[in-house]
Amino acid sequence: MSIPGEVITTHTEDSVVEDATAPRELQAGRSPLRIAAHRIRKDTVAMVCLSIVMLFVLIAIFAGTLADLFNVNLTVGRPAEQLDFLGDGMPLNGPPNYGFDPEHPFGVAPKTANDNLAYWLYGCRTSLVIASTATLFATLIGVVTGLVAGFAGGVVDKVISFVIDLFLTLPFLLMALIIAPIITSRFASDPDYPTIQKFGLVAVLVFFGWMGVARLVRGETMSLREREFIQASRVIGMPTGRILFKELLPNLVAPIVVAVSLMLPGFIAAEAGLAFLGIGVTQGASWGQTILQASPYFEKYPLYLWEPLLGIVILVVALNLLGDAIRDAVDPKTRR
Amino acid sequence: MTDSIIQPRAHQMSEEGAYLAVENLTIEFPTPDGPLTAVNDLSYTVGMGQTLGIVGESGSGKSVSSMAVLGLHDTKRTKITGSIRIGDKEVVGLSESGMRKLRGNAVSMIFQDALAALHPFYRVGGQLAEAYQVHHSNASKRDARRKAIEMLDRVGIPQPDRRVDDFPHQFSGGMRQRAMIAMGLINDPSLLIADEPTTALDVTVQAQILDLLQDLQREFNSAVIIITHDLGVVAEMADDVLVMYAGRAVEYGTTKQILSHPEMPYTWGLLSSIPDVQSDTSARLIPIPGNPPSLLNPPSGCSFHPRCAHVDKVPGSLCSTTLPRLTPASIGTAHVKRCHLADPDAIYQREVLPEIAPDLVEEN
Amino acid sequence: MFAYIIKRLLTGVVVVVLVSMAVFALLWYGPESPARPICVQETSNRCTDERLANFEESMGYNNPIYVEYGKYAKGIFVGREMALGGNTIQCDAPCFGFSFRSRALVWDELIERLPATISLAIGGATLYLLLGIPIGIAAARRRGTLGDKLLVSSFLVISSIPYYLFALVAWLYCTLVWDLPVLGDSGYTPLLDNPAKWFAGLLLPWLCLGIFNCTAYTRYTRGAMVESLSEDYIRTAKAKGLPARTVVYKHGLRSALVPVVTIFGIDLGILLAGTIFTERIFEIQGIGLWGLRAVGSFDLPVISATAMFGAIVIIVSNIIVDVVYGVLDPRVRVS
Amino acid sequence: MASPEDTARVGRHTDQSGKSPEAPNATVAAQFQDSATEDPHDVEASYASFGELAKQGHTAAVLDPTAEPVIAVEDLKMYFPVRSSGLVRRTIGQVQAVDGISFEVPRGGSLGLVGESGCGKSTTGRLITRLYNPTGGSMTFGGQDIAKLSQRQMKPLRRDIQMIFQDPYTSLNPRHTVGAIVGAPLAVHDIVPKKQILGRVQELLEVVGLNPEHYNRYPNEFSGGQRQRIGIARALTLNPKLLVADEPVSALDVSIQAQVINLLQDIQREFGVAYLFIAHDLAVVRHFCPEVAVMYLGKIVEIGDRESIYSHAHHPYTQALLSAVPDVKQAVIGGRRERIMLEGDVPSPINPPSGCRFRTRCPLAQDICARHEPPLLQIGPRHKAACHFAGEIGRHPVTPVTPRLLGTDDHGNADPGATPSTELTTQAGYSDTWFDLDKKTFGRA
Repeated sequence: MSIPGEVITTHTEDSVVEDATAPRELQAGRSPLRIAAHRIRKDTVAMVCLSIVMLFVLIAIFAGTLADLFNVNLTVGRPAEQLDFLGDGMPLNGPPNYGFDPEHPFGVAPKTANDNLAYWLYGCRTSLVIASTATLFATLIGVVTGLVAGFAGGVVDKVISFVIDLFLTLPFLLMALIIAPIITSRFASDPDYPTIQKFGLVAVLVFFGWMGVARLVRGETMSLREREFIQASRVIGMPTGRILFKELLPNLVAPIVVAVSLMLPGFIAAEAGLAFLGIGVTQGASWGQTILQASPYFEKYPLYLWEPLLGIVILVVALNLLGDAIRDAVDPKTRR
Repeated sequence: MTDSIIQPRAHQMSEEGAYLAVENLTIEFPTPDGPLTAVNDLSYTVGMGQTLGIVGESGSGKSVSSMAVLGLHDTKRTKITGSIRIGDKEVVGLSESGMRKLRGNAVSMIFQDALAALHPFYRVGGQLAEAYQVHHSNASKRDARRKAIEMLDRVGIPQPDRRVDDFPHQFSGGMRQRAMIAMGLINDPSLLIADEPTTALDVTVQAQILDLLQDLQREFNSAVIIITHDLGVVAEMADDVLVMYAGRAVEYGTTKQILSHPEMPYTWGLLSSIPDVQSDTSARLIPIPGNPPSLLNPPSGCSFHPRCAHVDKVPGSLCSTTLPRLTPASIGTAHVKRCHLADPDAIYQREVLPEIAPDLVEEN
Repeated sequence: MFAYIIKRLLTGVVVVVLVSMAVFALLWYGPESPARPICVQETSNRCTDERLANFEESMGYNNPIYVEYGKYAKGIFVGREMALGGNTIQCDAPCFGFSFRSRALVWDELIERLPATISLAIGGATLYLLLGIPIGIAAARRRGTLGDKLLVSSFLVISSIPYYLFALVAWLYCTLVWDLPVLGDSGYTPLLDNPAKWFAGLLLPWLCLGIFNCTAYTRYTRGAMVESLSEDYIRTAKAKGLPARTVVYKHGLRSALVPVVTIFGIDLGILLAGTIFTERIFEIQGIGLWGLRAVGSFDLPVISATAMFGAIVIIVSNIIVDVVYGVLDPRVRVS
Repeated sequence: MASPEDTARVGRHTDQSGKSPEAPNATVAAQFQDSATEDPHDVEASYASFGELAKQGHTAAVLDPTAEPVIAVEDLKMYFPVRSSGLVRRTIGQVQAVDGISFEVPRGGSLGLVGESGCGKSTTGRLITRLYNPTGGSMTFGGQDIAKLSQRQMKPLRRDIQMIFQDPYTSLNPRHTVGAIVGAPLAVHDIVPKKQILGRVQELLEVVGLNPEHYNRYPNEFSGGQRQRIGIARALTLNPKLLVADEPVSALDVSIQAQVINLLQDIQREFGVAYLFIAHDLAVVRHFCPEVAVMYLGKIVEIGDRESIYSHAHHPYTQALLSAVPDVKQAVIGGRRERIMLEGDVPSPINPPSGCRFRTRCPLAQDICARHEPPLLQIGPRHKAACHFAGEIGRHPVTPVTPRLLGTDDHGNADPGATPSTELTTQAGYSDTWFDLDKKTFGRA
């Protein structure tokens, strides 16, 4: 299920991709994180996934340039000229009824005649921008609340834990569905509506996505707080701030990296899912929106659906596998 | 291995009626970094009514070898050669079902951490009854329960008819270990293997458990193997001692021989690196330098040579090139050691003992 | 244990009240005027400012929010009378208002749609448990073999796919492309009306939920089994001379089930609270689809009712998980 | 292998590593791999022969009776609240982890604190390093009562009181280099300029027998014994006057234990550090500490110099404890000592027995033991015991020795004619006069 808040907490089972049983590594002067990075570099699956993710990131960054390169854009198509309204309403050139159309490499959409490639490229950008922004903020909020709750303990911890539980009780999809239109409906007439829609969506994802990290960081902090090295730094007379940021936080980097790497695909799936349900980014390019529009034409024009669908699936699967590989690599339990 | 010519028989008495005879046992695990020989050419015997103490550091192979006696290693992933005879039965290569008939019945085992070794979700009595029923298929549930209560009573658990329905976490540490022992003895085994039975316990509780084990052994007349890193436990419990280092037996003999005339520098190291609660205060604490070796890449020759302080007394580089054989010790008949030193007992009496137990020197 | 359950229930009530308040406030302050949707609906898109004001008046939107929330809360417990365009509707307890879209009472609609969602969730959950747990156990027992590795990595890939895409493609192929006889007619028919149709209509969604989630449950179960089989007490069980079956199923599985049951309880709550994707894709008239449609048309009473329903289901399932946990693990029960 | 922690740790990585599929094998393999990470060629002790090695080993530490106390602890108490698990979490009781203990640690000397798990010895260590705030009592260090100082006021004193922890695997931050760990105290207290920290760190590593070039390695590259040395180096960084060593060797292999004990003795000789040495191993404590305090359920039941405690114990608990320790060399001479078996388990510290806390398991207990807590009475020049029937093993008096001091009769009933003695104090040190057990009066022997 694509509930970001749950992504981390439900992964309780052990390393699934068995450690690539690398020969004993030379560990001279290398930090645990560097050892983890080394393991990832040795992990073929992880490296393939990383390359795929990097490719998508590049596509997202250079969406405009790439669109120019193929000479396609987001402007509304010319349905009257490009579509066969006398026949089945499918494009007159290119797929599904005709061969490859160099002017529109991914074909054009039925009904609107919009260029699929342009929408795909910008859809990729939308996905990654929304998901990464949401991940960034959700992580920040989660880390801060978790750290405070875990280290302070007592009443502060009780209050924060209650809030976390409260948020986890809310059915994510339903609440997102409720909140997203409320946030955006006020700005329906605003000229910048698509941008506002995106920000609204990010807000919703963050709103329901921070608890996982918060809970994880809280738990880790609580167990680390009892470790003797934290007590040792107290005995030294280290101030609390320094203990938090110099002693505790470095030990949280690994779980946070893992949480982030699993949150990102969750948000990408959630963004597209909401768009598919007709909420979220309905104006502008979004893979989920395209999927919603394409499913009725699937019988006659499967390519129209498969393009965004494969975009999401490949990106999300690659990110998930990468996240899993990262978890295996940094998990102190698999480390010698 | 040519060592097999010498069959160590520590105890004269047990030569005839050895209940457990381990011969040339070698255990190898495949690991990602290559095969790992955890136990190498190990031989020992234990007779009925006798107690053998196996001593060594972490990774010396002491637990691995005794787990092989019960066939607890995964047969697919472990290469076991040599012979283990229980009674008249050869255990190496025995089928799983044949092995199962022995386990918990003729041979049983007590583990170190009783809290982890007892199933947290089942009642203590149920776990005992299960152990009884599996080897007494015609016993009713009631019989098994009665037997469980009887055994709990036998190991000194107060109100056994009530505590039988407790879960392990409701027991104190000492009581859990007693319950473990009750489970081990419920089928009246001829051989009991106790793997670090008191390591996790406080010293007064340890004394209770050791006494209990001794009383029960006397009562059941079983053969006992006690695995420990604590020479004190061995000194109190065992008739024979087997000292292991890096998977090999390095010294084997009667407890008295080993503790009063040890002939292997590693045993000296063990003796000199622990203080005694009553010893002379001018005794020195002399550690064994360095760290236990890696079994993936064991030292050449004698595996103890990198940490041995007496290498200089052996001519040439014998220690680092040639594995010493298990040879009879200079003093005592039922005593073998694995060392190149020409006259180890003299060195011990002259050099080591004055440092670690000056009071004992004067007596000699 | 009893005191603990009471404590959890009380906290749960507080949470539900907070959720209902939050949703109420959101809808109250959210859109331009909360009365507009009903006005548009009732006047067939001829909602003038004057009519809107009328509706606001009769709906009580001119009163302070706490007064109206009080009325709303009172309605849930004792029922209330509600004004609708000059008529008065008697709304018995538990009264969650009436749907702006269908004018039916929210509670009645909820009860009507509940069986579909429950059928969907229970059927799907049964399937993925029946598939996932045995496969997980088998994989754990063959841990490290080629088959295990292949299974685990292919299941990892499947469970990485967003569920709704998995379901969508399954539906598209089974219904539109291949037009399979039984699988193709998804939709909900009440069980008592026609059991065969009920079954046929839910078969594909069940399979989708079952197959997709079984990949995750296989991984959970395998992980829990691997951990449990490496515990000391398994070695003890073997050393007692127990047969391998007893060791694996009585000693190993018992403790491995605890984490799996925990995850299952939480998942079932989420599943019941939000089968939106499944219901949307397979056109099943359950709670999720109802809520989705209500969001589309700003049907405020339905939206709050579904949100509260979701919250209650998740809270109750969490409490049940804790109780079951206590039953399974005696260490929790006693403390 | 020795400690449960160690085993647990080994167990943990096997759970998840998934490297070896069968449970027992996995544990075994992980164990070997664990020890294999240690560099076999990194033998710290440099020696040429056994004679030289032996010279590096130390004999038992010797008491300096003239040494002033570096810390004097009086009537120290630590109660942890116990909360109910009901709806409202009320405080329903207190764990009396430490309940009024007094002792001194001599400057440059060592006091051993022994007792079984849960007796409050570790809590005492944490009180002295002020990881906990004491419930009551005083701790006089350098003329200041550090029991009442705030954490801020405590900071300058932290240089002087440092701690060595039990578990070498959790006491070092895995994300910091050895240099950062050992240098942290210098950085926190701004003692030396940043540039000089490295030099000091290398110096310290050399002191504890590690290669100073290894300052930029991480803890995971060291073995348990080496890690413990790093922890010791960190504790030494600020030149402390008092080191609280909380079970510093119990997590280590036997042969490594001796290395660390010798190192601690070297340090004491070289830097004049005083130790509060907390351990459950009576033999190690005997070797390391010229003075020993025995704790039972939050109280000191007997305290004194080595000779008094180990050869002339007067408290039945101390006697039972000592008799339970297995003795290697006894076996050589022949046979085993007679054991004093203790019945039952240690009672809960939430609701300890009335009067003497040991009475529920004590073979000598009589009425008075339930009615009155025995005072910790000085019974020799450097020997105190808290028992109504204090006496050497097998020679305990038939009637209690304390009634006149407490103002009661032999059964602990109030005696109207008697007045409680004013000589009973909770003072930390020893006085020149003490209670003569035979004459039952105070005076010099």
